[in-house]
Order: sequence, then structure tokens, then C-alpha cells
Amino acid sequence: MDYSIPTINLSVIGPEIIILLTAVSVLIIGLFPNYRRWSISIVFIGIIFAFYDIYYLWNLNQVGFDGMVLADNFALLFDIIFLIGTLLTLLLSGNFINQYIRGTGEYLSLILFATLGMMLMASTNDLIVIFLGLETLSISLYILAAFRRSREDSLEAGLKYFLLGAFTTGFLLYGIALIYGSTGTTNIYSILNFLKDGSVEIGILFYIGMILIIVGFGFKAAFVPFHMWVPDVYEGSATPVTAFMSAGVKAASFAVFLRLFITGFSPIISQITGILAVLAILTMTVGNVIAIVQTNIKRMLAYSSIAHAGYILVALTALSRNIESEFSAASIMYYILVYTFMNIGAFGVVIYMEKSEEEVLKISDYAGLGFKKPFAAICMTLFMFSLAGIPPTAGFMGKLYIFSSAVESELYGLAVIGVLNAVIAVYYYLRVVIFMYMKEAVLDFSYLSARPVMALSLSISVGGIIYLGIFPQSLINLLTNIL
Amino acid sequence: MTYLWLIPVFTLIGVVLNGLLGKKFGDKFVSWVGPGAVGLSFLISCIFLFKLVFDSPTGDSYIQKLFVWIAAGNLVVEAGLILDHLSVVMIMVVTGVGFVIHVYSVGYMHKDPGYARYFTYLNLFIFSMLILVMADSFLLMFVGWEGVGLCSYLLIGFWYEDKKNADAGKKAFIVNRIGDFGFLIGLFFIFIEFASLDFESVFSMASSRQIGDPVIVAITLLLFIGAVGKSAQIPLYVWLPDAMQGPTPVSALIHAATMVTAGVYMIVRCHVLYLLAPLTMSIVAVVGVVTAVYSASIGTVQNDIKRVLAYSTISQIGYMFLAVGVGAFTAGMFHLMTHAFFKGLLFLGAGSVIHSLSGEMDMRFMGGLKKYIPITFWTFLIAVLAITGIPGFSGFFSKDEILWNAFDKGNPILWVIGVFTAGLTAFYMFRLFYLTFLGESRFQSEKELHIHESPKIMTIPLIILGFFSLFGGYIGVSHSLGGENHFKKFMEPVFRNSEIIANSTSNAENSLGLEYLLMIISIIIVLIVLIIVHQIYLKRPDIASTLAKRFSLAYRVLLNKYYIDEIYHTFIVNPFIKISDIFWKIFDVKIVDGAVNGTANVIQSAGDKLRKVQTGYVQEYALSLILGAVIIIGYFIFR
Amino acid sequence: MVPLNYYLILSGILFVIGVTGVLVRRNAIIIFMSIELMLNAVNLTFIAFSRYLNSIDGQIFVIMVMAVAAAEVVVGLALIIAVFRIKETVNVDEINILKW
Amino acid sequence: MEFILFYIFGFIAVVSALLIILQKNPIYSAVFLILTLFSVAILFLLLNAQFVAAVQVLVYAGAIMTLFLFAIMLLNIKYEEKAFSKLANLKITGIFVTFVLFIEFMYMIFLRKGLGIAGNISPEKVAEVGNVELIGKILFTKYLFPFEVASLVLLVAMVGVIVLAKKKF
Repeated sequence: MDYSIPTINLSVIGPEIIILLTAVSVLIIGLFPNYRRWSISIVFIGIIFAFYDIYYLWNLNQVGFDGMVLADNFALLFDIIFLIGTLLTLLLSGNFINQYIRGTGEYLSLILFATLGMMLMASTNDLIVIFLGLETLSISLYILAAFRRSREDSLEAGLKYFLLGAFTTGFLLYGIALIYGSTGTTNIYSILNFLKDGSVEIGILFYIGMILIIVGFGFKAAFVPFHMWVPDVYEGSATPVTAFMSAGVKAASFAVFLRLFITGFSPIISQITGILAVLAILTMTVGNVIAIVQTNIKRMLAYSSIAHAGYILVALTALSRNIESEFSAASIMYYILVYTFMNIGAFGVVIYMEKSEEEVLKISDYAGLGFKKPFAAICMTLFMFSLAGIPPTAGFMGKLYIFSSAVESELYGLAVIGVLNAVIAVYYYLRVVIFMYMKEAVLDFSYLSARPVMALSLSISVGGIIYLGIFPQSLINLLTNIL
Repeated sequence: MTYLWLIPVFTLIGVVLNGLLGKKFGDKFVSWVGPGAVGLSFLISCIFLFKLVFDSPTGDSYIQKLFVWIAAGNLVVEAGLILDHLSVVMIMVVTGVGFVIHVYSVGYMHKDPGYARYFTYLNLFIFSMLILVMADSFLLMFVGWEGVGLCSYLLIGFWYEDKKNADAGKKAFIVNRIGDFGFLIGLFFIFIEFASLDFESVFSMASSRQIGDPVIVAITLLLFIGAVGKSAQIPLYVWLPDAMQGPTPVSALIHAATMVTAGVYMIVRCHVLYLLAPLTMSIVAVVGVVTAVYSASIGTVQNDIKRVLAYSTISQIGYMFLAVGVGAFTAGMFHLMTHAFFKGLLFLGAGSVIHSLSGEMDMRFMGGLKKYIPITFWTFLIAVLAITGIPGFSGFFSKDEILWNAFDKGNPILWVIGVFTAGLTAFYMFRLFYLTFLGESRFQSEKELHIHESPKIMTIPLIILGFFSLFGGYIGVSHSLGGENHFKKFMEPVFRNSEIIANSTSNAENSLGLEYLLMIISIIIVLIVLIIVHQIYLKRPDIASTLAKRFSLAYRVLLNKYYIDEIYHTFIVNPFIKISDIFWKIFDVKIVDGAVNGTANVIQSAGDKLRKVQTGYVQEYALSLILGAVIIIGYFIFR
Repeated sequence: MVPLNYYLILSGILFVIGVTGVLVRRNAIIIFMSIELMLNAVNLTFIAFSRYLNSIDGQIFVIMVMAVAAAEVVVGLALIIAVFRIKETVNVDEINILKW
Repeated sequence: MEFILFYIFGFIAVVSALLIILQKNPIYSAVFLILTLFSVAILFLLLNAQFVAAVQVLVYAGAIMTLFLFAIMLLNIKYEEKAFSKLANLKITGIFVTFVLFIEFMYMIFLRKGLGIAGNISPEKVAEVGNVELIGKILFTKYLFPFEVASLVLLVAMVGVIVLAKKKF
């Protein structure tokens, strides 16, 4: 039995290496108080290099480490989404970093490690790397959630996230073990070949393994009933961390779902359409209905993020029914990108509203913002409209694509329930807008000063949702050709 | 026609300028930019109108594709604007009436702290409305549809200090959501059925379908739900009366002249589909006529001047739906146009009255205003005569055409109800008019000092609209009255392809003489009502208040003197008012309102219950996780 | 040779005991130990499959799981200690300020 | 012989696993966890996975459990008056649900059809080359990338613990 050293081909993991080096260097720089202020610039330079490397790798479809790592356009696209999320989050983190100045290195490197975990999840072909990437991501996030460790709520968020996350890891691993047992491999392509081959009957072990994997990633992506951690952890974590979590984790989980559904499980995936449909309905409805009664904006956005997972799940259901449909897959990716912009944007305004010591989180605190701080209020309005799916924002286009893909796969009932949910959802998003423009201010907003960096992040997000809302075509073309 | 985008673009510039710079540059800047933007749009629209009339003898429409919006799978939607004989009517109404109302607002909103905000919203509204009417696909139309709804909520809650206003906005919002839901589902059905959302291709594909195709019936019904929500028809009309909480020019522009008629426009735009669905058509007609009579009856017992007008609007839109429901699309559009003139004028006049009385809206505290505000009085009179359908005024021609078509193409019963509604309309309008302008003045004395005619910037718009309310009907004088009916001719190209179906239902044997007879009947009824109102509200204003108190001591005295009147009151007016009262207090307030609020409450309390599941105990979260997993696995094992 | 099913049943039992422990105990450390028990049950499944498939990939997976478990334990215990410092308790049914 | 060993250590594993969740004193629980891990390690040996068995004893039962004990001592929690969650419904529903889960697993195991595609590393081969050498070879060739990533996980954990334990922030 001879094993030879595989063709390593380091350029495949170029973006990952760049991010890793950046993370390690900011960690080291964080030790020297005099140079600490440079660390954020280094991160930006690193991210720009990573973008450049992705640009370089685009269309090359490189494979490395004996097929264990892929740099196909799918992986690179998700890398872009993760990096955009990271970039936007870091632009919003200025205040938080100043507050925990001694933890700069740790904070930045943990964010980058989490990003790295996501990138690994998207760009691999083996369940073992997906698992390790997931753990890199999760452990970073447990810490980030509890980062403000002098605060009870932050620690509680961290502990809850940790316990439930580790618990779910057990289920996920059991699922992987069952898949391994029933196919003899953990490589996604080998699983596909096994299923296509048909010489061995696909037994119940495989199906239950698949379900447990869906439970494991469904937990991360916040599907009901695996969603319970979301509101508590989102509320307890520092807002920049919440913003990062809401966009990135979801995107990474859906990247894995797409990879598994489109390649590994594709021959038998239509068998779970029913389950996915039920999960989608539950996720949308529970998220939206509970969001209506929330008064804390972070919790409201948390439930809204659950509901959005439900919308994406609608497209995933459509995909599972009609696995050849490039449109469904494209609509998922489009929605994730749009969601990254609009959700981080919305959290950006929440961050902007925070005072340095205490958070300003009641929706009623936003009363009158429209007159005092028009720019922030307009941004928030657009984010809310986009989340609600009001044209001409990208959120509307995304929902349209998603429900169209459901219709295309002949899931009419699901599409109708989805639209109904979108209709309910407008209510609580618009409430924020109504507070901003139709109520007298209760807070004195004089503590809010102009923050150019933050404004830059908000502007990028606004630009993203408007541009993608009015001219979605080029992106959709790109996405349909990616698979 | 590559310059179609010029029509809406100025209003968008207005939005940006007012929104970003309005506060900085002050009210004067806003007063020029806001109406100016709409004025420019109006001028450009006029150019396009002439182009359409003179350059296009065949009546072709112009379509400008702006860019490819969605092209995925088999769905291709381009964002494009359309200018044809149908949309140009709407464009002219929206920009024309819109411009006049913008000018009026300069005076009405003078010194309001939210001046810039107001014009930003108003310009945004015109922009969205133009997108709605110029859209060449269902999708873009939906974009405009949502946009106008949004502006409507923003403007209803404009004076947000009052909680009632915010509630009204909320209600408008919820009700419209139901309608939008229907519209969106209809959109998806169209997409499934035709794989396109483009008007042109959908209609050309649809026209090869059989009449009564169930899919088309479903689509048209769903779209009609959207129209019912937006145009405030039974059962989704409840938001409109409450929407009167907004500034009066807003009520005039959005909740009378333009936005609420979008549903009618949409049906006319989709007439190809609707003509294929006779079932939907009859539902449209029935809903229209029932709404017309129902809300007219509620209008008779309202005391708030704006609420009367609101119910009147609902009722008039009911007429329009009646028209399109029997296939008389031109008549519907014609009434839409004249209604925009006279109802806009009525609201602006009411605004002028309210303005002069420093905010008083209750008609019981008005009266005798004729001598104080003459210009308002005379223009208001024109509008009242127009809406009641006095011959010679614009409303007469359009309403008469609808009634005749209801009889001719529809059913005599529709005509009977329609004429009855015309009587009711006359009743509440004259009542309003008498209570407000004539008779004794009943306002609090301290207000009398401040009564003044509105400034020129407000009265000139009244005069302009008065002019159109008076003469606007003459472009559509029907053949039977010796006219040319230019309007019908103008609209003909729109219905070119569906002409055969549209005319097939007309009963050829109905003669000209019958048409005259019906016309005269309706005129006579209106005149009788006029006399009755004159009796009640001018000669014996106390009877009216007696009626409210039912039978008091005065009854005995009256019995001897006005025997005829009293019989009339006891047996006709009084029971009728009681019924109207029941309509209002039970159907309107309890059932329909209750259903709307009930839905909202159910969702709210469901949310309240569900959130309690989130107990904060991490183990319960784990339990829910396992429970989910167990159920899914169980389903898989035992399926 | 012991049939595969014996091992699978044993690991199933261990896994379920771990799950029960997570649900019923209140001490965060013991909950965490139960989670470790679950992971170990999974490891047993992996090794059993690996043996009966004549493949060594399962063992590699187990080694990775152990590395990850070690990382998780370190982080988890640090978290629990940090919580204890502030709240003076590690009972999860007393930690619920975030709810609804 | 193999059967006997399986039954003995399987039994010990299950009983001590039960005792983990039944003991009031967290230290006893930890000790029983060590016992479980140890018996599972023996089972690993039966399954021809000598290296993993050794790692299990050294790393798991040795290092990780020491850490657990250390934490328990540090927090100085000896006894709990109430060992079980005070949420009464939770216990009943929880046990019921896990019981259903157990039945489902058993059902799955008894219903399972064949296994996946077998590899080529037969016990004879392992005996010939040696388990550790095989693992070493495959770990540094085919699984080189995951191996590197595992180091990343440990690095993240280190950073994380420092964040949580650092004196000043």
C-alpha cells in the first residue's frame, strides 16, 4: 500500500493563505500597542490581496491536494461573498475596536479565522474539510459572541451558542459517520459516483445520515426548529459580531448545502423535497410572526434573519425538486449576496446608533431619526425596504427570483405561502421606518457624530442593493453560468 | 420614441432635490422645485400627447425598452415604458391634476414644519404613479403599484403627532397588503401560464385562449383582488375613509384623483384577459355596483366633510368598476378622468373650507359660508353639479355613459341600482353643500373672525379644476346627444384587437329612444332629490337635527305644518337613514373593520404566544432541536 | 468476529445517553461532558465502519474529531469559567436573561 | 474471546455512561466519563484501531479529562442539591424524545442494507504494515490538507482561550 505525496498546488488555496497570513500578522501586531492602529489597515490590504487572488483564479478551475480542495467559480464566488461580509463588518467595527483596544489583534484575527473557516467550507470536496472549516468558524464565533466578557448577556450568548453548537456537532458527525458507513467515503464526488453507480442499494443509513447533516447545517443556517439560538445569540453579541454572524454563517451553510445537493446528493435529493418544504414554511412563518412582536431591534433582525433563511430554503426546496435548475441555484446565490448587503447594512445603522457604553436597541429609540440624521435614516429605510422586498431594491428582486424558482419547480403552494409571508413581513420592517419618520424623537441624537468609515460601509451596502435591484441581470447571468 | 423616460424623470429629480436640499435651501426653493418638476413632466406629456394624436394616425403605441431587467431561464422581463392612447390619458390626468394640486399645496401647506418632506413624498408619489401607468410589464407595474402605496402611507401619517393618523396609515397598510398579495399571486400565475410578464406578449398569447379559460379566470380574479385593495372596493375599502387623516391636497391627489383609480386602469390595461373571463367581469360589475350603492348610503350619514367625500370617492370608483365590468372600458376611463377633475376640486374646495375655518371639519359647525369664501363656493358648486350629474357638466356625460352601458351591455338591475346610487349621490352631495355653504352659520363665534378666502395660490387651482369639471365632459359627448365622442375615438386603438368581443354583448334592439328615456329618468331622480334636500336642509334645517334625535317635541308641531314632508321622513328618509346608519355602524365598523383588525390581532397574538417558546433555557432549545430531528427521521423511517 | 450491528447499537446507546444528559442535567460542565460522550459514540461508529469497510479513512476522521474536541473543550471550559466568574453559577437553568 | 471482551467493555461503557448523567457530584461524573472513554478505547483495539485507541487514552482520557477535573476543582462545585434541571416538563419530554430517538436509531440499524464500497485495507494488511504506519502515511498524503486545517482549529482555540482568560482588556 503506497501513498505518494499529492500534488499540493498551493495556488489553489491562495486566498485562504492570504487571509491566514493576515490573521496571524494582526495577531502579532496586536502585541505591540504602538503599532496596533496599523492592524486594521493590514486587514484591508490582506482582503484586497485576497480579492485580487480570487480574480486571478477566476475561471481557472484549479484543483489541489488530490482533489480535496477546489477553486472553481462556485467556491470563489462564495469567497467573494464572505470577504464582502467581512469587509463591511470591519468597516463598521471602528467603535467596537476602540472600546476593546487591547483586544484588537484577537478580534480582527478571530473574524478573519471565521472567514477562513467559511472559505474552507465553500472550497472543498470532502466532508472532513467541511467539518474542520465549520469548526474553525464555530469556535471563532463562540469566542466572538462572548467577546465582551465582562457583560452577562454577552457571556450568556457565548455559552448558549457554544453548548448548542457543540451539541449539534454531535448530530452532524453522526450523520457524516452514517454517510461514511453507507458509502465508504467522505469525498463528495465519490458519494455522487456511489449513488449514480447503483450497484449497492441506497439504504436507510444514508438517508438518515443525510438528514442529520441537514440538521447540523440547518442549525447554523437557522432553520426552524433548529433556530432557537439565533435570537439570544444575536442579542447578546456585540453588534458588529452579530452583523458578521448573520450574513456569513448563513452564507457558508448554504454554500455547503448547494455543494452537497448539486453534486454529492443530487441523484436522490428529490426525496427530501417534502421535508425541506415543511422546514421552509415553518422557518418563514415562525420567523416573521415572532418578529412582529419584537421591540428590540437586534432581536427583530434576528427573527427576520430566520425568516430570510426560510426564503432561501424555498429556493433550496425548488432546487431539490428540480436539481437541473440553474435558476434555483442562481437565485439562492443572488439572495445570499443581497442579504449580505442589506442585513449588514441594517446592523450597520444599529451600530451607528449605539452609544459607546450602552446600546440603543429599542425600536422606539429610532423615533425621529429621519429628521436628525437623514443619511442614516435613509440608509435604514432602504435596508428595511430591501429586507421587506419592496421594489426597486434588490430584496424585491431576490424574492421574486426565489418565488419564481419555486413556481418553476411547480411548488405553487410553497410560493403562495412565501408570498404571504413576505406580505406579513413588511409590517415589522415598515414599523422601523414609521418610527424614524413619523414619531417625535425621544432621544437626543447629539451623541451621534459623523463617522466617515461607517458611512462608507453603509454607502457600499446601499449601492449594492440599489444596483442589484435595478440591474440584476449581469449578476444573474454570471450565477447561472457558475455551475 | 426614445425620450419616454423624460416624463417621469423630472419628478425623480424633484424627489432628490427636495429630499436632500429642501431643508437647507428653505421653503421657497421647495415651492419652486416641487410643483416645477411636475409642471415640466406635464409639459412633456403634452408634447407626447400631440405626437400621439398627430404623428400616429394608425394609433400605434410607443414602447421604449430601457434595459433587460430579468432574463433567467425562460423568463425574460425588460423594463420598459409604454405610451399609448390608454396610458397617455392617465399620464395627462396624473401630471395635470397633480400639477394643479402641487400648486395648491404650496398655499395649503404654507409654514408647515414638514414642508420639504411633504413635497418630497408628493413628487415621489407622482413618479411612482407615472411608473405604474407607463409600465409595459406586470412587474414594473407592480413596482409602481407598491411605490404609490408606500407614498400613500407616508402621506396619510404625515401629521404623525396624532396617534389616530398613524393608526390610519397602519390600517391602509394592512388592507393594501391583502390586495397586493392577490396581485403578486396573479403575477406568478401569469408567469407560470405565459412564461412572460410583458403586457404585449402576455396579451397576444392570451388572445388565442378560449373564453372562460379557468386559468385566465383565476388570474383575472387575483388581479382584481389587487384592484379591490388599491381602489377601495368592498370588502377592502375600509382604509380609505381613515386615510382622510392626511393633508387635504393628499386626499385630493392620491385618495381621489389618481392612486385609487389605479385598479380601474389596471383592469382596462388587462382588458384582453378580462374579456376572456366573463365570470370575473360580472364579479367586477357586481362588486362595483354594490360598492357604489353601499358607500353612497354610508355617505349620507357622515358629518365630517372629508369622510363624506371619501365615501363618495369609493362610490364613484364603484361606478367605474361597474363600467369596466360590463365591458364599457372607455366609459370607465372617461369617468375616471372627469372624476379626477371634479373630485379633486371637491377635496380642494373642502380643503379651502377647512383652511378658512381653521381646521374645522364637522359640517354641523359650518353653514352660510357662501358670503365669506365666494370663489370656493362657486367652484364647489360646479363640482357638486358635476358629480350629481346635472346635464351640461362633465360628470353627467361620463356617468350617463356608464349607466347606459350598464343597461345595454349588462343588466337592467345594474342600471336600477346605478340610478338609485345617483339619487343617493345627489342627496349626500347637496346635503354637504347646503350644510356647508348655505343656511345659517353654525360655527363657533370666535372662529368667525378668522374666516377668509384662501390666497390666490389656492383659489387659482380651484378655478382651473372648475373649468375642467365644467367643460371636461365635452370631449366625450355621446352620439345620442349629438356629440362626436372624441374620447371614445381616441381610445379606440387600445381596444382594436378585442373589439369584436367587446361589442358582441351589446343589444342591438335597444333604441336611441330608450337611451333618452333612461337618461331623463336619472335626471328627474336627481332633481327630485335636490328638491327634497332643499326642503330638509335649507328651509327647515331643524328637521335634520330632529331626525338625528328621532322624535322629539318638535315632531308634533312639524306634523301639522309639513304633513307631506313628515310622511316622507317617517316612511322613506328615516328608515333609509336608519339603514345607512346600520350599514355604517355594523357592517363598516364592526364586520369589515373588525375583520381587518382581527387578522392583524391574530397574527400579533400568535407572535406573542410563539415568542414565549423562546424561554431562554438552553436545554429547551436543545430539546426543540432534537424534537425536529426526531420527527424528520421518524417521517423518513415510517413513510 | 463481533457483528457490526453490535458496535452500532452500542454507539447508538452511548449517543442517546449523551443526548439525555444534555437535556436533563443542569450543570453546564456535565452537559458538556455529555456532549463529549456523544462525540465519542460517534467515534466508535466511525471506527466500526472503518473496520468493516476495510478502509482507514474513518480512523483519520476520528483523529480529526479528537483534535476538534480538544479545541472545543478548551474553549468551552474557558467560557464556563468566564460565566462562573460573573454569575457565580454554572447551572444553565439559571442563565436566561436573554429570552423571548 | 472477542465477544467476551466486547460484552464486558461494552457493558462498562454503558453503565458508566449512565452514571455520568446520574451522579450528583460532578467529579464522579468526570471519573465515570474517563471510565467510559477507557472502555471505548478497548473497543477500538478490538476493531483494529490501535493508534486511535492510544490517542483516546492519552489525549482524551488523559489530557482532556484532566482539564475537566481541573475546571471542576477550580469552580469548586462539589455537590448539587438538585442535579437535574429544574424544568420539570423538560425532563419528561426530554427523556421521552430521546427514547424515541433511540428507537429510531435501533430501527435504522436493524433495517440497514449493506455497507458502502469496501476499501482495500484488510486486517491482514494492517497486521503486515502496522496501524500506526498506515495512519501516518495516509495522514500526510491524502489527508494532508485536513491535517493542516486541524492545526488551524487548534490555533483558533488558543487565541480564543486567551481572549476569555486574559486579565485586562
